[in-house]
Amino acid sequence: MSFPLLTATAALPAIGAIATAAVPAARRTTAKWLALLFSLATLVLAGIALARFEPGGARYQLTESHAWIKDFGVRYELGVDGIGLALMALTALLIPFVILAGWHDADPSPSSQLRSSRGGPNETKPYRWRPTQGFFALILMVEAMVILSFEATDVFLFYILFEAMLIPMYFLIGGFGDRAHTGSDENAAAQRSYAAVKFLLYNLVGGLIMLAAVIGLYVVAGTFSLSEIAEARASGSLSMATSTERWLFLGFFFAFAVKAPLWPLHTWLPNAMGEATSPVAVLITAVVDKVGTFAMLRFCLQLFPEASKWATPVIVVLALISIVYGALLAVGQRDIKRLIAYASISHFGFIVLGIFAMTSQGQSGATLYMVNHGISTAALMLVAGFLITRRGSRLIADYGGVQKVAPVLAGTFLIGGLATLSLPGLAPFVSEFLVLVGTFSAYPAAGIVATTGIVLAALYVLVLYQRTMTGPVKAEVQGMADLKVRELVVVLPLIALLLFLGVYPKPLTEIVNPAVQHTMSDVQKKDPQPEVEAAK
Amino acid sequence: MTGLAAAASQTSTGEAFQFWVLGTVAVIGALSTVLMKKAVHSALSLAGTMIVLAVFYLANGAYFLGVVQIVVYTGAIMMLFLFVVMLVGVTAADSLKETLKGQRWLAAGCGIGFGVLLIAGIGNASLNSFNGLGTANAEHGGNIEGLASLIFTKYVFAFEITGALLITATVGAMVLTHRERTERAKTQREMSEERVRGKQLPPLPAPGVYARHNAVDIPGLLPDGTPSELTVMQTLRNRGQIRDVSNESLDQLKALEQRSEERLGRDNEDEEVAK
Amino acid sequence: MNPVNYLYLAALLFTIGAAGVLIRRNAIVVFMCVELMLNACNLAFVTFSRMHGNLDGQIIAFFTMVVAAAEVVVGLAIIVSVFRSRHSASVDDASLMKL
Amino acid sequence: MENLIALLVAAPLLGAAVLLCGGRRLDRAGHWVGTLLAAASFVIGVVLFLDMLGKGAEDRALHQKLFSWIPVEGFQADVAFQLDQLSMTFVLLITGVGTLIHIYSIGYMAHDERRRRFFGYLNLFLAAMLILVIADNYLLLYVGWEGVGLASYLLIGFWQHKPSAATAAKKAFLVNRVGDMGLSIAIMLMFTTFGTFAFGPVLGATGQTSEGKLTAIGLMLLLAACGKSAQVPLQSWLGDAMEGPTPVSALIHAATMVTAGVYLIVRSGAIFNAAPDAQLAVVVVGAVTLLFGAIVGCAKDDIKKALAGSTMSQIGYMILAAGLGPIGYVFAIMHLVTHGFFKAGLFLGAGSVMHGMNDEVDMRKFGGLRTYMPVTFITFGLGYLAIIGFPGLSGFFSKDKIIEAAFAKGGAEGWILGSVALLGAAITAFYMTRVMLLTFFGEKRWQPDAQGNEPHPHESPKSMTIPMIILAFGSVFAGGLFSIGDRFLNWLEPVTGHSHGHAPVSAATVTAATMVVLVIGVAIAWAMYGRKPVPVVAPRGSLLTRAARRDLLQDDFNHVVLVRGGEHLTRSLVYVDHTLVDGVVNGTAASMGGLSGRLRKLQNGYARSYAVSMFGGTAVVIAATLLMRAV
Repeated sequence: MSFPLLTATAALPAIGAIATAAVPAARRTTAKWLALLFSLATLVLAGIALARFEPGGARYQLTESHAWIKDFGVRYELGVDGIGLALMALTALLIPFVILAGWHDADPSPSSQLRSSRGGPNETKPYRWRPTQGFFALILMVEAMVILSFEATDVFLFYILFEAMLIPMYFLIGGFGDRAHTGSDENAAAQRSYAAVKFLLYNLVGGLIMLAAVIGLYVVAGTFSLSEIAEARASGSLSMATSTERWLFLGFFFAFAVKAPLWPLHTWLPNAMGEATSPVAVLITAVVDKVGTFAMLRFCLQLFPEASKWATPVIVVLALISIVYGALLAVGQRDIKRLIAYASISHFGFIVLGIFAMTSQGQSGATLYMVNHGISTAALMLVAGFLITRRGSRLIADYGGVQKVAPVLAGTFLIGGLATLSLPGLAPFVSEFLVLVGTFSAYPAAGIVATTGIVLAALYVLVLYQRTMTGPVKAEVQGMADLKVRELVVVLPLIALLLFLGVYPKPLTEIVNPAVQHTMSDVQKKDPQPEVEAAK
Repeated sequence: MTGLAAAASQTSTGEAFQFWVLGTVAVIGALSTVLMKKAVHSALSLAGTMIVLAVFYLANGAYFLGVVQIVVYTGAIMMLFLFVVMLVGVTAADSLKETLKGQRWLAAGCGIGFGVLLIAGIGNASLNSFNGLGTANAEHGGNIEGLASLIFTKYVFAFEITGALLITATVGAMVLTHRERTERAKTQREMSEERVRGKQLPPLPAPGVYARHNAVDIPGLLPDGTPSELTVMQTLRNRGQIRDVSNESLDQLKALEQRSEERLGRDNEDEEVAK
Repeated sequence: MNPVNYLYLAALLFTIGAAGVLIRRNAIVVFMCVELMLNACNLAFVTFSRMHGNLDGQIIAFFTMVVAAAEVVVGLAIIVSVFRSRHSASVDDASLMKL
Repeated sequence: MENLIALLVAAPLLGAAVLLCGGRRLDRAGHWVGTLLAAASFVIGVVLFLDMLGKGAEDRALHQKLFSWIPVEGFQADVAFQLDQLSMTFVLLITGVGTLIHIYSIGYMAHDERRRRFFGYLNLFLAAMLILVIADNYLLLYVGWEGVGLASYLLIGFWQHKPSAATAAKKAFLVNRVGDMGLSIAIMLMFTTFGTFAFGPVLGATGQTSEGKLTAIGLMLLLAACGKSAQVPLQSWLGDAMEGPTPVSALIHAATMVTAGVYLIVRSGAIFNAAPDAQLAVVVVGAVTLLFGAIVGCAKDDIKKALAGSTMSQIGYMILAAGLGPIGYVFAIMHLVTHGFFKAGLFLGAGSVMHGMNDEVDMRKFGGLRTYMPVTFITFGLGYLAIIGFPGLSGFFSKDKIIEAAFAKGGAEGWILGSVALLGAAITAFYMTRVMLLTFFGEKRWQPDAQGNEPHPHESPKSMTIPMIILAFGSVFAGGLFSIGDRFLNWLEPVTGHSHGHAPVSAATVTAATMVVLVIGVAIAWAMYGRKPVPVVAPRGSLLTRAARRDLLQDDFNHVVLVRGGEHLTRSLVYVDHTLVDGVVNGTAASMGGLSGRLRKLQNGYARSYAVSMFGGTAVVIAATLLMRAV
């Protein structure tokens, strides 16, 4: 029995969460440092996992398996293929930046202190409530669950995590709003809780349907173990009726499509991202939502290959709609964070497109896309958050000429934006182009439609940059401070990573490719061959 | 044998007569229990019904139960009821007017449906073989012995438990009704003091010393000339509709009379007349 | 006459009692109706024991009486204390079970 | 030798990195760093060039593979460079002109506190442009392609505080993106067709696939070229791009970047040769743009915009030539190079004039400047002579060859194209003469500006004049140097191939015709602007003039159709998203709430109503049991 690396990677942040929550109320800074420390330690463990992983080796590596609920054959099974590993590493990588970026977001603001001193036990002890500890504990909790869900190879285990991670997210969205809101505190609080409840309900409905499908799967397959089911399907010992398989597939896919989010199930995302603080928004779009797309790749395709192929046309169309629709709505937004949210919807469209194009370029592209989109959105969103906290407004119209006052901020913002519009040389370009090529080789028309996305992306990014950063300096923007050291520490590594993965994505592709090949063999798909075998 | 069964399945005409007469009484009693306005009347009619039931027990060969019925129910329980009724107030006649919307119709509907169902059930149960209690009673030589032997052998546990239940019930009743005295009883002196202290014993001064239009809202004056709010009725006091009779307002009043007289030029005329 | 009529009578009394429970608001009267229902049951039991020719039915009736007595004692005590706290014995005063 | 190729790119890239990340402490030395690294890249280019001259014509191409970029199953994208004669030509042009313009900018941007950044961007541009021309596969070319787009975005919008500049930059990037879409689709088509997109395999295997595929690829490439080279219908950005500093206009929007489209088409010659329809499209685009740009150039009073129009039309010439196939490739490139010289020279001259005139750009406010800034006048004049194709100067050789090639295309097509090219030459002569006369001849027409400070024109500093002089030399002698003994032809032929079409008319006739139209054009211009004084405020002008001032209404079309339409579309979509898509969700939630409210009423808390339901329940149960027994 070797050292349970994967369990440790997931358990460490959980422990960290408990430890952070236990910090006495007055020692907020301690809590912050503790949380940062734990997230960094998790990052180290994830790095070790990366190092231990042999790209050429077995499909699932570093596996662990223990009996859990014997009566239902539920097992605590962990294991990572390249895709899961990459996303796990991404999560572990992003969380420290999220924590660092949210360093002051959960400090009790004077208004909230007032609220605390009103009524109840708080009068006697003004610091009974401790938002800061809670904030960072919740972030770590989310990290733990997300990482574990990337590692789970037992359907039931995955389902539980898939649902459980909603709860800390709910509190993060509803409990810690963006200070920079327009209108009164009460109004903002109402909107925030609306967003949080919407997020929760949407995902719970998805999860409910998925639960039905999970049970159905158990009834059909008699086990929850992904590997067993996959083997059984491959060997033909387990054959589902076509209709059953399709229903089960739809059950799973619906949940993932809500999480991903895919048009028309997307409307919770802009609210959630708009109302939450920008680090939490990054958590939503860059980490939690990835579970949805990841699960499509791992569960939908692997468990229901036939149904996946059956549903592909519809899903491709939905993805295309998401791409164009999200981009167009992003152009129409007046709120910076909502704009980024809609841009994310467009990007998720690309990811889903790549997954269901069912070509190895498309799927590798989709996987890279998940990672790169995580990094690029994090960069853009966090810088936007810094900008917003400075000015105290989320409306694009309230900015102008920032570039003259805070050049570094503007520069990083521009790079984030360029990454979002997937400029060559930055990481997202690689993935986006792979997705496009993969799609085009399978469905040329879809590929061309998706290509319009790159023009629209340029449109919304540049419009955003022009309205906020360029032009004459607005009075409110005067004397806006440039990025501080903490913020630079957050942004620069992300940008460096974007550049590196844009120029030399090979380390990532090496890990991902074998997994993609396995998936391709699961769905029994071959890449369409070029009509001319050019002399190579 | 069949004849015997047939005989057992029929009753003597006497019992039949008794049944029809007393049965009507029982039903009437039950109905009046439900419909009487006053709790006392309900209690009494219920007692009547119970007595009838006791007779029926006897008729059915349950002699012991019949007696117990009379002693326990009609004797003890109904008395208890009456006690409580007295406590609550005999005269308290609660209206039969229904407050819950549709409750009465629902109740009636359910009741009738239920009754019909029961009767139908009994009807199609086709119970015709009545082998009487003769053998059962004769077994131990009598109904009471029979019951006793059963209670103390077969049902002894249930019996013990019932005993426990009774004890618990008694204690519970005591606990519920018992009221703890928190402070020591007041002495007579304290009571009298309470009665006297802080209140004004002599009658209140009457309002309306300086009547203008209606005197009710003008406080009467105490011997030292200060107005006393007490003389004005509570409502006016709360509404704050008291007119002040402070000296300056009195002076204004005087001035007013003065001016009016001057205008009329009455008094000097009188003087002239006097001259 | 067929002794089944006793059962019919019991059913009738039971139904009347139940209706009373539903209709009356005065807690004491409600209790009386409950007693009425119990008695109806007893009658049925007694008749049954006569029907089957063994005493178990009467035993049950006996126990029923005892339990009924206990119940009445406690119940009336409750009514009294309730009446003390709020000066009414109506079961509708303040719908307590509502949030 | 191969290893030097990477250095070509590395030098300016390093410069960009250092200058952009260096921070304020580099402000004083920044421009020198930038210039030196550009020069270094030029030197490397020269070294490689000499080395290449040393070899035989066939084995001159150099390859260097740095690393495998995106290795995915069935998809190989490498970072690999290929330096053949064609690329070499561009490398020299880019680094050479680029270096000169760096030097020029030292003077021109002297008073700008963000000069360091400016040089950083210029270096970034050089790096991207070099990647574009020395890439050995289309994907890497795409990287350079977008890279130059980014650089031009940053440089056009360099004075970001001017909203006009920011808007122009955004517009340029967006229009270019439309073109890039074409390029990426072309690459995807190549991938699906050939399974690769490296130059060698793709261009080698054109024979093995259907013409339809090739036509599609060709059209997509043409779309890309239109975007980057400001050809109709994607030309609208070039005029606005003049918002950028003049050196930028000279380097990016005259000499190098805008010619990338020509490079792309010539590079993909094999594809176009196999797809005549695509070629026809290229030719048409070229011809239309040629006239379009020329007409626009005639009407503009803004000196830079007039030059921009001329750039458009000159590139139209190149595209036209490139569309002619093997007949024209070489001449397209040759004209590209000469044009790089004289147009850069002209722009630098314009910049120098503006420098002396408080950044005044309206030619009607110039006049009679030849006495005030002689060097500018002479260099500008030489550039002018070169562009109108004055015999002996470089423009003469290159443009003449293109017109010949157009005729040589043969058939009606040939006649039409040839005459269009001739007409273009005439118009060129006209508008360039106009610019010349308005700027340097006639009496002085400038008056105090809003602040009331009279501009007192003066010659620009050495750092600005020297590049102009060098470029003037280029524009005088380059043409002759190239075409005497067909040096350029022999140099490029191994790459592009060449074929002499069957010219219906002799070269001499064409030359004569060119001369004639040239004289006519100049004469008309002289008649209109030379003889009688020029009004300071532009006269209303004919309908065509007014249309031409507004870029032949093409911009307005874009504005009305695309911008307005887009705005409406997005606004309505936002509404739809909020009311329809979200409305469904919220509606469901609301109905649930209402329903539960109804149900809540049943729980009225009255013991008796609960009792009723219990009683009813029992009744129902009994009924059920009875029924069961009955059944």
